[in-house]
Amino acid sequence: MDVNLRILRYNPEGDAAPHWETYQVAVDPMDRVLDLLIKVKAEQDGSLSFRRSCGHGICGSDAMLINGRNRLACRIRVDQLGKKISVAPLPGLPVVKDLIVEMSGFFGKYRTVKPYLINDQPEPERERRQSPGDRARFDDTTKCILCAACTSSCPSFWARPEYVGPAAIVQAHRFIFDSRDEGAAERLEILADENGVWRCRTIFNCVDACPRGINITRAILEVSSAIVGRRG
Amino acid sequence: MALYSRSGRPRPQSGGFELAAWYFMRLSGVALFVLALTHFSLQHFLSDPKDQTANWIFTEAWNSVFRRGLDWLMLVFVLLHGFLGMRTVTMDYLKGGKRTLVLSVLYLVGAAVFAMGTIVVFTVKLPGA
Amino acid sequence: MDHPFDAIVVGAGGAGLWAALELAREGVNTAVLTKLYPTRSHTGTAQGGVCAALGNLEEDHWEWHMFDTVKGGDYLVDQDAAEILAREAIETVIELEHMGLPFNRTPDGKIDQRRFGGHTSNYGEGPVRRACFAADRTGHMILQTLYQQCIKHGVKFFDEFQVVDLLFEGDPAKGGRAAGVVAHRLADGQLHTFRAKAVLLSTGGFGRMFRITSNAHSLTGDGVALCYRHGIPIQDMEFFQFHPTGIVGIGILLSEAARGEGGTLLNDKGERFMSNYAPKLMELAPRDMVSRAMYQEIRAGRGIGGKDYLYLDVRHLGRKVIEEKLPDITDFARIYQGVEPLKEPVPVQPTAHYAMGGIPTNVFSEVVRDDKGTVVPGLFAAGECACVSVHGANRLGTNSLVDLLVFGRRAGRQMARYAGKVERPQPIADAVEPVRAELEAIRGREASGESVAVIRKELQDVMMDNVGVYRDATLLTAALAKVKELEARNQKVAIADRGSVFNTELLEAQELGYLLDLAHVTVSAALARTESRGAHSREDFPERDDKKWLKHSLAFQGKDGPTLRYKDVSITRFQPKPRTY
Amino acid sequence: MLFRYRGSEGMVAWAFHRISGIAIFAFVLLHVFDIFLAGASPNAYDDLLKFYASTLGRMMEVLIGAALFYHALNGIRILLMDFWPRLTVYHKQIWYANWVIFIGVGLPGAFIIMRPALGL
Ligand SMILES: Cc1cc2nc3c(=O)[nH]c(=O)nc-3n(C[C@H](O)[C@H](O)[C@H](O)COP(=O)(O)OP(=O)(O)OC[C@H]3O[C@@H](n4cnc5c(N)ncnc54)[C@H](O)[C@@H]3O)c2cc1C
Ligand code: HEM
Ligand code: SF4
Ligand code: F3S
Ligand code: FES
Repeated sequence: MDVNLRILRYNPEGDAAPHWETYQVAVDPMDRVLDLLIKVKAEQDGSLSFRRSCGHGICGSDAMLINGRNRLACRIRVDQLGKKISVAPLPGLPVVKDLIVEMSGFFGKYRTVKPYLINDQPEPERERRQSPGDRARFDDTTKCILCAACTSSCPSFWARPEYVGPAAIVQAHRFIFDSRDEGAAERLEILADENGVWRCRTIFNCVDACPRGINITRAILEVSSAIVGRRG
Repeated sequence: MALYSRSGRPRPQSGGFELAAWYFMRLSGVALFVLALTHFSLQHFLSDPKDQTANWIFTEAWNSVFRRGLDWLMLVFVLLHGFLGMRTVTMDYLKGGKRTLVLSVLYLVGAAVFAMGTIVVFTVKLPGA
Repeated sequence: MDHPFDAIVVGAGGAGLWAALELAREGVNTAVLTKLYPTRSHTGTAQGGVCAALGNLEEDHWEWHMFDTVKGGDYLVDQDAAEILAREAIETVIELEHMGLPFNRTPDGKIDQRRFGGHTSNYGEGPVRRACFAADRTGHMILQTLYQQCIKHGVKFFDEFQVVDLLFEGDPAKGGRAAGVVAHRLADGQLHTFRAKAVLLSTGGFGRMFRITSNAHSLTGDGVALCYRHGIPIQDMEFFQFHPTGIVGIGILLSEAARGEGGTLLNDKGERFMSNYAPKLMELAPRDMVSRAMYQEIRAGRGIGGKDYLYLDVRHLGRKVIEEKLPDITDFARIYQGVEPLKEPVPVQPTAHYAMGGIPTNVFSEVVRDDKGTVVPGLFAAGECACVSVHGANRLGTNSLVDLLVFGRRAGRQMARYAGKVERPQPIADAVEPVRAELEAIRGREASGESVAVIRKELQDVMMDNVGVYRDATLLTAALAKVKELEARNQKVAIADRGSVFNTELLEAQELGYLLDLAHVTVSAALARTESRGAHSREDFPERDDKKWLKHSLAFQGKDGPTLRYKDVSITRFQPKPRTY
Repeated sequence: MLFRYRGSEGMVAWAFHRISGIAIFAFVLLHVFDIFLAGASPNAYDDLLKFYASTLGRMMEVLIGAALFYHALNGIRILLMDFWPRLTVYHKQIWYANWVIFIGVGLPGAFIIMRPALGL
């Protein structure tokens, strides 16, 4: 089967602006978009640049805009997309080259929510106890692989890039609702800021985009509920 | 002393203006759901625009303090809700000078409309008075 | 650009991050360099678990764990190192929990544990629950947790800096000490030198020399190959583990956790064929055995539909176990194979998974350069790229994560000690010149040469077909010739990208060179070892030969290929015995 | 980006909510103004009223009513999720339920408003 693959190319050392290029690629319907990109790089244009590592949806390198939605290239198959496939870099983040975007802002925001366990109590000899129920409380948000698909799919983030974004809130949620953590108040204070949870307009693009199937909006609303002081 | 939310997590002392705005949008939303929809139904389903002359308004619709109070309350909510909403929209799509300009205009218009609405509600005499 | 530091960590997988954390806690001025963002490291893909004899669910002792490790490694394991591994596994896992790792929990709130291949109670009696886990994303949680702690402790990261050369004061093969590294910054193609007293290599494995592998595209053995090129030997390269349950054709791993939770392997006739190979442990026998059993079934024509794969069946585990304990694996089967594991058995075949060999180190993670354990001052290695050797001829499932934690931590501590004792090396004149010339040669070459992709593909094919689960002299000799041919062709490899910003093609060309070096060593060492041990199975020499071969191989770079030497195995508690399960 | 991204229900719901909010806002300004007119200049107001009662005027009222009704229903959807985050799982279902209510109540409503114009 042949597909018509359009890629939004940009070479900072030559192009004034990004432009679409079209490639014909012979593929198997079970191939993933990442396979197509690798194929184009191998057979048609070696200068095509994109990030990739694990190849099976767990490292978070290759989130990009595929047929109008943020997807991991290594997790979406040709048969899910059809014969016309378009690939562009993640929206809302500065493009460096071809499908590669600048991620430092994204990781910078991640760092602002104190994404680490805060607990100053003396450590016990053995593990801290945590009931399976308490553990389940934040299970969903531990899955995040920091791929940025969510944040860069959020219209509220496009409108105001200052918004910390769903990914950072997901990471904060993972600690705020961990019974072993004592830093919830600090984190909630940070997220109560004008660029925090209030920027979420429950658009759900993030949930649709998340390759890990995290219910991000729920996590965000649980955090805002915790700030408002109602329930979680 | 840390405050605890019902979720059992310590919560911050305050969320500032954004929290208040967020909360108010929701509370006024509930209020408006009742007020605005009732208002619209009264105007369109229980009566018809063709009969709603100025005179009708004063003699029928607004001939009780209760109805006037209700409409004034709606005015307050609608304006605050609408302006907070428009503030969000403006801040989403406009930056810098333009943002300041549009917001200033919004606030001025808001104040003017509030004044106009309040004047009518309170200055028009009740027929019975 | 020259960056002076006291310690440098190359690679931000589990091993590198823990070392960096130790260094940060000791206040050593440290830089972590990684060619990916740290959270993209392949440690994040580890699914099943990390073993420690916590005994949370049933009786367990570190001695048992040590025994299993030694036996699993077919007695090629250095037992002093295995003892450290099994003992310190317990404290490192507890420490991870204290750092916030969200382990699954038992009803009374302790860390939950599951069964895993080759881990037994009472020296081989039956399977034991030893693998601590966080659903089937244990590695992900380890990577995240360590990265979080590094952020907390202010570790300095240089993300997307690919190390392309090592710097030494003097010749490391003759007593010279490590002085730093040269790194290529992907964002702009600039070469930077990082100077430091102590350098840790934790660059992970090199499964990308095989066609079907569970390894990331980025696992190209950079650190190992760079050591080799600087005259440091590499150890036990003939031992490469094939994991039994890879997704057919692409090699993505379906963790042993699936079998740990009770999944079974079936042949075309629907038989649990493992009963013929490992009656006691069945599917939970060590990986080398299961992979061989699968090959034998396939050869005997009992592959599914006579083809080259078998079935992994988890249907009987029920929805709850599958969804709570194996969610990712089920997801992989759905996405990459279009198979619904709740209803159908999943087609699997062995996949190239783990390099037992690597940079030889002592138990303090210091790199050693000969059979007498002479240390290269200031150079450290930990994680999959290192060979301590705790895995011997075959690694047990979950023991790699333990290896990262235990020896990553030891590396950090030892580096801090060492850095406190010595002066920082002086800048080396023209330090970047050799690699600059090398990279410029590739970039400047006429585009008429062969592409990276073609040579890499041929390498992966020959390694998979000739140097896989079963080997013999004919296959290996042919492979050796092929690798040499590819090395020659690689001298003329050409790339299309002339730019400097994210020239990933240039770096792929560089990485191909590393793979070729390591493949060459692997084939040579495999050809030389005329016995079968652990993952190294010679059909022309099917028996283990302790008299001749109970020793580690060390490959030194020579003029045309590696020269091999050997060193003794450290045996403390457990004398070699036949290996049955 | 807003137009290139293929969002699903949630994004459409939001876009409509925002557009309807702005539309109602504009109408409210007008409406307060006309009521003010009723107090200040009853005759001018009665002229304006003729327009409101015309067919075109009624059609606009239907539109504004639809906007208000959509906005109100979706506003409740947002509120529900805000206060019971687990309802986010059903955000699409709630949205579709909204449409059922919207059509079920809105069509008869529109009919009532338009009836005089249709001569019924
Ligand atoms: C699919 C899969 C499942 C597994 N499951 C388990 C399991 O359940 N239990 C278990 O114990 N083990 C498991 N393993 C094995 C284990 O995960 C790995 O051996 C281990 O994670 C390797 O860790 P590491 O720290 O050595 O390297 P990695 O995590 O691979 O990290 C390598 C780092 O080095 C960097 N790097 C590489 N080259 C360069 C360079 N030139 N310059 C700069 N940086 C560089 C990379 O960017 C990366 O940060 C699994 C492996 C795979 C592939
Ligand atoms: C009838 C009942 C109403 C309800 C239940 C309601 C509810 C809401 C809610 C909950 C929001 C916040 C949305 C968010 O944060 O994403 C909102 C936004 C908004 N509302 Fe209302 N509202 C109602 C009526 C009105 C009216 C009468 C107006 C006009 C003045 C209006 C104008 C707006 C505007 C402009 C916004 C901002 C839109 C945005 O941010 O996208 N609303 N409404
Ligand atoms: S929440 Fe999901 S989409 Fe967002 S960064 Fe994490 S994994 Fe990616
Ligand atoms: S897309 Fe954006 S608005 Fe909220 S629900 Fe997701 S963060
Ligand atoms: S390559 Fe790792 S997520 Fe796609």
